Order: sequence, then structure tokens, then C-alpha cells
Amino acid sequence: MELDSLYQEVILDHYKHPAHKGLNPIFSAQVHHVNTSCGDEITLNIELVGQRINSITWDGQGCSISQASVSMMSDLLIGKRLEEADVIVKSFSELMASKGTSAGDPEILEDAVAFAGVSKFPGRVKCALLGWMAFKDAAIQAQTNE
Amino acid sequence: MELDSLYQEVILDHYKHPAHKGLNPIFSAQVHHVNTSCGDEITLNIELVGQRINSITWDGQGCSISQASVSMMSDLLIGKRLEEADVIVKSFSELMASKGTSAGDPEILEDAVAFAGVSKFPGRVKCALLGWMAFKDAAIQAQTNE
Amino acid sequence: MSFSVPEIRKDFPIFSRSVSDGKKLVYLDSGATSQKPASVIEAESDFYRFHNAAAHRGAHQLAQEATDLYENARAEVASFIGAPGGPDEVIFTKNATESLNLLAYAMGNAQPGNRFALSAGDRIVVTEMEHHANLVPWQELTRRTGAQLAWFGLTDEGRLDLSDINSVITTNTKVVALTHQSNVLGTINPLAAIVARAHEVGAVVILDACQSVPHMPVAAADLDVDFLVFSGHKALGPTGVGVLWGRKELLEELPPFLFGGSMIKTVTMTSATWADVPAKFEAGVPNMAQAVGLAAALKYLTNLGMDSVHSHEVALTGYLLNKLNAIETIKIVGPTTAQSRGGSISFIVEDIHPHDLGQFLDSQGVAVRTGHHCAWPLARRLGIPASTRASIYIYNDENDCDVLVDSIVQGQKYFGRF
Amino acid sequence: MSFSVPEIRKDFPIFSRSVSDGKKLVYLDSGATSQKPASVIEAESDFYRFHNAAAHRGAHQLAQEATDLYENARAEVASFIGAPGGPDEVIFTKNATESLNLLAYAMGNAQPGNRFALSAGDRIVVTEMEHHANLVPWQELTRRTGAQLAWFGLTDEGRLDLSDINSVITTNTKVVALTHQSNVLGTINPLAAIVARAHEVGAVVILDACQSVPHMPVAAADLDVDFLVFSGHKALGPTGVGVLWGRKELLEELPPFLFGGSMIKTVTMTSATWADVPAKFEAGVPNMAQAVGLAAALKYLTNLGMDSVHSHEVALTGYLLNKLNAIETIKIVGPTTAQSRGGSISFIVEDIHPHDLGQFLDSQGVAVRTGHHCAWPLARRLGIPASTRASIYIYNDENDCDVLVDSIVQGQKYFGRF
Ligand SMILES: Cc1ncc(COP(=O)(O)O)c(C=O)c1O
Ligand SMILES: Cc1ncc(COP(=O)(O)O)c(C=O)c1O
Repeated sequence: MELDSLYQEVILDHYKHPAHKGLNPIFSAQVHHVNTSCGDEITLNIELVGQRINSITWDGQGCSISQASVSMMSDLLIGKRLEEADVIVKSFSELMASKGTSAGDPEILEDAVAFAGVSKFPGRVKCALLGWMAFKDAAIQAQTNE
Repeated sequence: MELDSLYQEVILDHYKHPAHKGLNPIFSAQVHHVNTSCGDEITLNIELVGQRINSITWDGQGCSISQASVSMMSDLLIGKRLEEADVIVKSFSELMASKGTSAGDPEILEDAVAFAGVSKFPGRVKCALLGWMAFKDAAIQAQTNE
Repeated sequence: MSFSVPEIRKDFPIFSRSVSDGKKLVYLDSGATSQKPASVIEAESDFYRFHNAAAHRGAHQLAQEATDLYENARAEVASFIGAPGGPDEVIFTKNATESLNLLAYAMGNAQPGNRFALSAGDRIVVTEMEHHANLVPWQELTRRTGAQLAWFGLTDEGRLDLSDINSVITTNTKVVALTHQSNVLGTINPLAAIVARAHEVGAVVILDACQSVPHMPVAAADLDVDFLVFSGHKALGPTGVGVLWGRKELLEELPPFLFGGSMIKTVTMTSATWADVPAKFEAGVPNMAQAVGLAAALKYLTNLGMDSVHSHEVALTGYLLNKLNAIETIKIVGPTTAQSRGGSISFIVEDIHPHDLGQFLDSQGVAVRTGHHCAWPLARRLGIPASTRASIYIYNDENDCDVLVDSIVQGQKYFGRF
Repeated sequence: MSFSVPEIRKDFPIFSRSVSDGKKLVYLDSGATSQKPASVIEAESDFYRFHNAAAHRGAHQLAQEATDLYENARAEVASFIGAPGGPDEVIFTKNATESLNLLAYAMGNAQPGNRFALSAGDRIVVTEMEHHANLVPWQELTRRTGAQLAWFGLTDEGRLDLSDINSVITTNTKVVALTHQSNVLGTINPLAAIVARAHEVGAVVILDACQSVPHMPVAAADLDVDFLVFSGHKALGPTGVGVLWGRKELLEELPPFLFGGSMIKTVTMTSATWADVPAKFEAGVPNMAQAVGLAAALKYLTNLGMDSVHSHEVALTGYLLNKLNAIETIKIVGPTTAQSRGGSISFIVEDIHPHDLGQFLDSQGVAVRTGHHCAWPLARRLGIPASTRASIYIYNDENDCDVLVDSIVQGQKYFGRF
């Protein structure tokens, strides 16, 4: 079923058992993002140590795609340097824009290539990107706050 | 030709030789009416002596229908009592609303039955009524001014 | 004319297509927008094909035909909603949102002395179940005028809480704007007490009839409201056309909103005066073909009979509510019986986010809406960030409801895999 | 593709009908509204028949199809007018009148600190040849804000008098709003000096392109204007759709106009925040089918080639001007040669009121417009209460011009009977 390419096991798994959910009171920047069309919301804290991402924590409510996406993203980005994170975010955004034509680069995106199927469902791309856009915003703010 | 029912000789005649055109400085009320769709304008003075219409004079610019109509109307109403004028105005308005189904009552409207054809041209009904509506308005104002 | 869904469906070209790889289309999103019968589509096309010209502007036959069609459409709307003052009380807008903004902006244009002029100390009353279109324009009007916004809260079953009606509609209230039927809860609001209190304090009542005019007999005069708005596209009509109805004497006092051609009486470089109602509120070349299409839609509904339309929907709503109520893991948002409620049925399915459920239903050919349904404050009040909404109309039947419920059950299995 | 009027006419269903008891339709009123090719009518119908749903709202396939069609239409408009910032710079409205009112009201909503905030001492500049739609909204904005309205006057041939440009566009000017091509005179206004001066003083330039976008290549970026508006119905498109184009960064700073669904980011009972451009300016369920129809219209024009469209019109304008100039009793209002002018040709015929002439022409199957053409101050400036306007488009040819001129001559005989 076409739907299975959207709802991969690893995605539903992250949805049921989200990683890094629950806000860490220590952060360099906090942002709140909303998916205006469905009302999904996320609050995301990022803590930088120099140029390195020491922690990402988040809270929010939303569909499996948005929740699993921010969960996997946190796994992926924590411990990375900002410039490395940039490359990963860019790669993920490109995958989302690919309209089902790309399988994603597992070297860069690791487990997050599971979202490749989302790009075939234009209505869900925003869900998958919600956490990532929040991260991008938070990273900029954290650097400005420095 | 259908058009001939609109442009009756008597109408074009009044258009070329309008009666009571040129404003009399003595008046009981003066009104200014505009046909917003085409920009035709009329200024109309009415002088009452008691309940009798002593004079109607007017000035303005407009198409043959609007000009001839106010010309004939003045001929028709001058010298009448207001209540007689009311009957005539009502009869003319009904004729204009008749969509070509009425020939008009020559007892009441005299020459103005020539406008019967106008009622087949909905776009021109406003032209024919311009002067009459101005008169109606002026009559009310003149009575209020008393 | 008897009410037969299979016959009705034949009139709607969209039901001859399938969705999601060959599945039958189960369209349960008429609360967002309705489907269109062929007669509406053709009325719009025929306007372009045979009569297209600028209404009220040209000096020629086509322009006259276009004018007649457009004005006949106005008359059709007036009779459909029982406008006591006839066609002149009907104004064509682009959608209900514009109709409501028209009212808010026009009131904002009122000068002191005009009954619509608002200032600090005045109050505008709405409800907590309003669609954003009947909330945000009023928020903005209070921002511009200093007036205050107040609202009726809700009971937990999603009915208006009218217990403190006199302290909500205070003597300084100028406007009471509320929805006739909630687009989320399906609740049909009782109007009599609100209208009586509003008129007692001299306020005008504005009815958002987007979800009622298409679904039940609505007579403006009987409801005793002052203004009423709805959208054509939710009533079988084309997109790009909405309606504002208002009492003639109020429309005459209300200042204009959009400025331009056809709404003026005279214009100089520095000043302008306004045409009579309804032209005063219709600036520019109008949405003629859409008004004509809307008239065809209302004719279609009139032929079915609005009483029959309503009975059909009440019956089907009851049927669907029963089926949903029977499943423990489904919680209905809003009244759980068909009593004083229409066919907008929102619900939550345990452990499945509405967006995921909507996606699954789509894979089964079932079209629903998910999210806050443009009534975010209502969602907050009910403590539900989002819900799934099935909304029914004349072309839906019990089979559609069955497919919906079966698909929900399948969805529970699908997402319960782990 | 070669430009062939007979071939083009085959694409327009309306030309298969006759008017005035069997006469060939000579449609010379495209300045008021254009006729529609079958491809446009079908694009709109097909939307309803096969893809109808609420764009950006539903969680299902039809909603996704509707969204794609609507957003593709936006992209088509962006490419047609050469929007430097792409589709996000294109906003769909109901007509050009709404686009202009949107700008005026949105500026009125600007708070101090916002570049669009106006106050006493600020100036808005228009011209004496504006359509009411690009004049009255600005009159009203000055009334609301205390800003001052100023304008460029005209030469006797109906060209802008730019001799005192620096004293008209003063350093406190915030807005310069003018027409690209006069809908009465046909004059195409030179923009470079005006745009340069406006930008020098920090004003934005708003171009009313209603009469240029349908008729000649217009590239927003090249003209260096800041906002541009036009109506779909004058460009072969459906009624009920207009366009506002604006530079992205300006649209981002401009406050919203209509409030409601789809234009918000968050809403509580007392406050709201706004979605990003372009959604910020599109409240409510949009005129989807009309936007899709407009895209089909612009595709039709693109296939013809806007250069060819323009050449055709320049040639035909020259032809008709020559014929009219040759008749002593006819006086052309506006430029008498095809130099820097489009195909809106207004004129006066000695001793025949335009309304009577229009009526006579109608009896011959010739459709023209008469009156002040929604530019009353212009009529006053020229000392002509009304004129007759023939306006040409892609489906007109020399034969149409011949029939017009012959019919005028016949009309002179008809009314000269006595
Ligand atoms: C130059 C010009 N501006 C504005 C308009 C207004 O366009 P619309 O009536 O489609 O809003 C028109 C046409 O009527 C026009 O010719
Ligand atoms: C209750 C209610 N009010 C207002 C609206 C706004 O209607 P539109 O988007 O057609 O302007 C809607 C529908 O979206 C609605 O359901």
C-alpha cells in the first residue's frame, strides 16, 4: 500500500517512543513553532557549547510524522557542530522537496531517510519539516544570543 | 426597425427643440440629478403657487431620451395641481416598468405615450425617468420649503 | 419531488471519478466546500459562452443580458433566504469572509452620528465557537475603534452558555455576531433570546449562516436578525461568490466598504458620493458568472426542497452519530445526538492523531477534514488541539457513513500495528 | 504560432451567436470585459467536475489536487507578469478594484513605525486620468489618515503633464498610484521618470495595469514598480478573479486586509498573528476555479505571444484611428495616432449623444461602451460629459472597424432625419 511508504515502522516507532521529549531547563535558545493548517505545535530548546549542539529537547503535540521527525532529528543532530547540522538540515529539506524522486542520502540522514516517502504526500511535508524549521530558527537565535 | 419604436419622431423633435430649457431664477425648489451610469445630469427648478405648478424650467445634458422626456414632462405638468401631477408621474413610471407590454394612457400622458417604446430597452428606462425623478424630488422639497 | 441520493449523485459529475487508486469517492468534507451539480457548472459556462459582458456598463445587448442574469441571480438569492426587502437587500461578495469583513470595515468607516459608529465604551459580542472569519475581523475593529470584545462561553457539550446573557450583551453593546451552526460541533444555536436581548439594547445581530443556509430552511425575516452572510461554494455554488444580506434601512445607513467603479453616484478629484443600495457595496466589475452559478445552485436546492434536505441530514446525522457512539475509542466533539445539531461531526479517535487518521481515510477514498477547522479558540476551549470532521450533505448516504466507520476501525488496526 | 484572427475567433464560443436579430456580433467593448476562449471556460468547469475541494484545508486527495491547481495558477501568473520574487508575490483577489482597496486599507492598518503608516503631512499622488478604482480608495485613505491627495494633470491631447514632476511628487510623498494605460484615452503612460522620482523620495509606485497586462508584454521587474494590479476578466479570464502583485519584502511589511481563515498563524479570543505571504492576504476559501481559469487565459495569451498581441493591436488601432480621423464630424478623445497608445478609442460624434449612438450601434450588432467610463474627473477635465468608446482585442479585425465606422455614418443619417 502506498500509505506504507509514508508510515514506515521506524517512524511509528519514534512516534510511540519519542526521543528527547521533555524540555531541558538549560538552553541557549527556545522557539515555538506552529503548523497553522492543522494546529500542531512544538517548543524546542537548543543548548550550544561553542559551535557544538550539546542538547536538543522539545515538547509539543502533533501527528506521527511531525513527532517522529523531530525525535529522529534530535537523535541525529545532538553532538554535531552547527556547520555539520546545516548540511544535514539542508539534505533533509531537499529530500522533502523531492516529490518522491529521491531516496535520501543515508550517509547524511541515517534513519531519517525513512521520511523519503513523505515527499510523495505534499500535504504532509510541512508536518515532517515542523521540527527542522524550529531547529533552524533556534540555531540562529542561539548564535545571536551568544 | 425595432429602434424606431424607441426613437419616435416626436421624441427626436423635442430633443432638437427642447421646451422650458433654461433655468428660471424664480423657483420654490431646485434639484440636481445625475444618471450615474452615463453621467447625464439635470438641474430642475419648480415654482409652486399654492398647490399649482406655475413653472418648471431645467438645464442639463444628456441623450435624446432624457432630454426629450424632461421637455415633454414640463409641457405636461406646468399648470397642473400637484395631485394631478402625481397621477401623471405615476402613470409614466408604470409605463416605463411595463417592458413593452403597455402602450400608455394617452388621456393621462398625451404625447408622452411616445415613450412606450423605451420600456422595451431596459438600459434606457433610467434616461427617460431622469427628469421625472428630479421633478418628484423637487415637488417634495418645494412642499417642505413652504 | 422525492429525495433520492442515487438520483442526486447522478447530477454531480465528480462522483463519476474515483480516488486513491480506484476507490469510490466518499466525500465527507462538505463543511469545507460542497460539490457542484452539472446545472451549476453549466450556468456559469453558459454565461461566458453566450451572454458575457460587463453588467450595468455596456450600451449593448450582451451587456443587457449580463445585467439581467446578474440581477435575476440577486432576486433568486433574496427569495431563497426570504429577504423581507427583496433583491436590493442582497449584496454579492467573494465569500462569507469578505461579507463579514465588509461589515466590520464599513462600521469602521462610520462617522460620529451614524448608528454604526463605534468608540471606546462600546461592545461587540461574539461566541467562543466562531469561525476565524467571524472573530478576527471583530478583533481588528475593536483595535481600530477602542471598542471592547466580549463573548459567550460554551458548555462542555459544546452549546452556548447563555446563563449570563444580560451581562454579556450589555446596554453598550452595538453588535452581536454569531454563527447559526458551528462548523466544528454541528451545534445549531438558539437565536430567539439572543436576538431579543440584542434588540432590547439597540445592537444589530449578524448571523454567520455559512453552515445553515445550505442545510436547512433559513428565512431572514423570521429569524429577526439584521445581517446574514453565507458562501456560495458551501451551498452547491461556484467558488468566488458570497452573500451579505442586510435590512434595507441598515444597508442604507452603513457606509460603503470597497471603493471604485459602479458604487459611486458622482466623483471629482477630491470627493465622491455613493450609489444606492445594493450598488453601493459592489465596487468594480462583479463576479457575474459566479452569481449566476449560485442562483442555479439555489434553484437546485429549492427543487429538492430545503425541508427534505434538512430531514435527510438529520436522519443521516443520527445514523452516523449512533455508529460512532457505539465505538468506545471514539469521542464525539459536540452534541452526541441529532437534536439541534447539523451534519458537521467532529471526533477524536484514541491514540490516533487526526492528521494520521485523515491520511488513512484518504487512502480508503474517504475525504474528511482534520485540524482546528478555522476555530482555534474553540479547540482550545475543548482542550483538543485537533479533531477529525466528517460533514455530510445531500449526496451522502448510509453507505458513506458505513465506509467511514469501517475505515476508522481499519485505521485503528493500521496504526495499532506495534 | 502565427496570429490569425479567424483562427482565434473559432476559440471563442460567443462568436457563434448573433445579436440584434441576426446581426454578426462586433464586440468592441473588451476594455470593459473581454470574451473568453473555450479553454478558459473548460478549465473552470473541469475544476468543479474533477478536482473540487477546499485548497489548503482538506486532508484528502481532492484537496491536494485543488491546492496544486490553485498554486500552479499562482505560478502561471507570476511568470506571466515576470514577478521577480516568484509565486509568493502573487495574491489572488476578486478584481482589480479589490486589489487597490486591499492596498489602501492595508496601509490604513499600518501602525507607526511601519513604512506604510500614513499621517497628516504625507502625500498620495495619483493622476487626473485614473479609473475610479484607483482614485476613490485613495481619497478615502486620505480621509482616514489626514494625508493629502495630489495628482498629475493632463495635457489637452490627454497625456500626463509631467512638467512639474518634482512639485507633484514631493519629498513627503509615500504612494504614487497611476494607470499604465488609460481605459478612456488609450494613452500609455511613460513610467521611468515617475518611478525614478517616486523612489528618490522613498515612495512606493502602484501600477494599475488593468488595461496593459492583457494587451502588451508587461514585466513587473523591468518597470521597477512596487505593486501592480489587474483583473482576470479583462485578460480572457473568468469574472471574480483579480491579481495583486507586490515585491515580497513590501508584502511582508504590509499589514493584512481581510481577516479570517487561512490568513492566520495563531488565533486566541483576543488576538491573532498572521500567516506568511501570500496566504496573509487571502482570507477564506479562495476563488479557486477562477484562479485556475485565469491561468488558462494567460496560457492562451502566452501561446499567442504578447508581442504578437501587441503588434496586432497597434496595427488595428492605427487602422481605426485613420478611418475615424477621416470623418470630420468625429472627434477622437485622446491621442489621435497609434503612438504610445493602446486600443481604447473614445470619440464624440457631432450632434449625437454617445448614449444614442451606442443604441444605434447596438442595433447594428456593434457593442461599444458609452458614458464617463468610470473616469469622471477625466471627462470633466476634457469638458466632455460622455463619450463613446470602442476597445479592441485579439479577436477583432479590420472588418470589425469597418462595420463600426459604417454604422456610425448610418447613425448620423438616422439621427439627422429631421
Ligand atoms: C484602468 C482600470 N482600472 C481599474 C479597473 C477596475 O477593474 P475591475 O472593475 O475589474 O475591478 C478598470 C476596469 O473597469 C480599468 O479599466
Ligand atoms: C461557520 C463558518 N463561517 C465562515 C466561514 C468562512 O467561509 P469562506 O471561507 O467561504 O469565506 C466558514 C467556512 O469556511 C464557516 O464554516
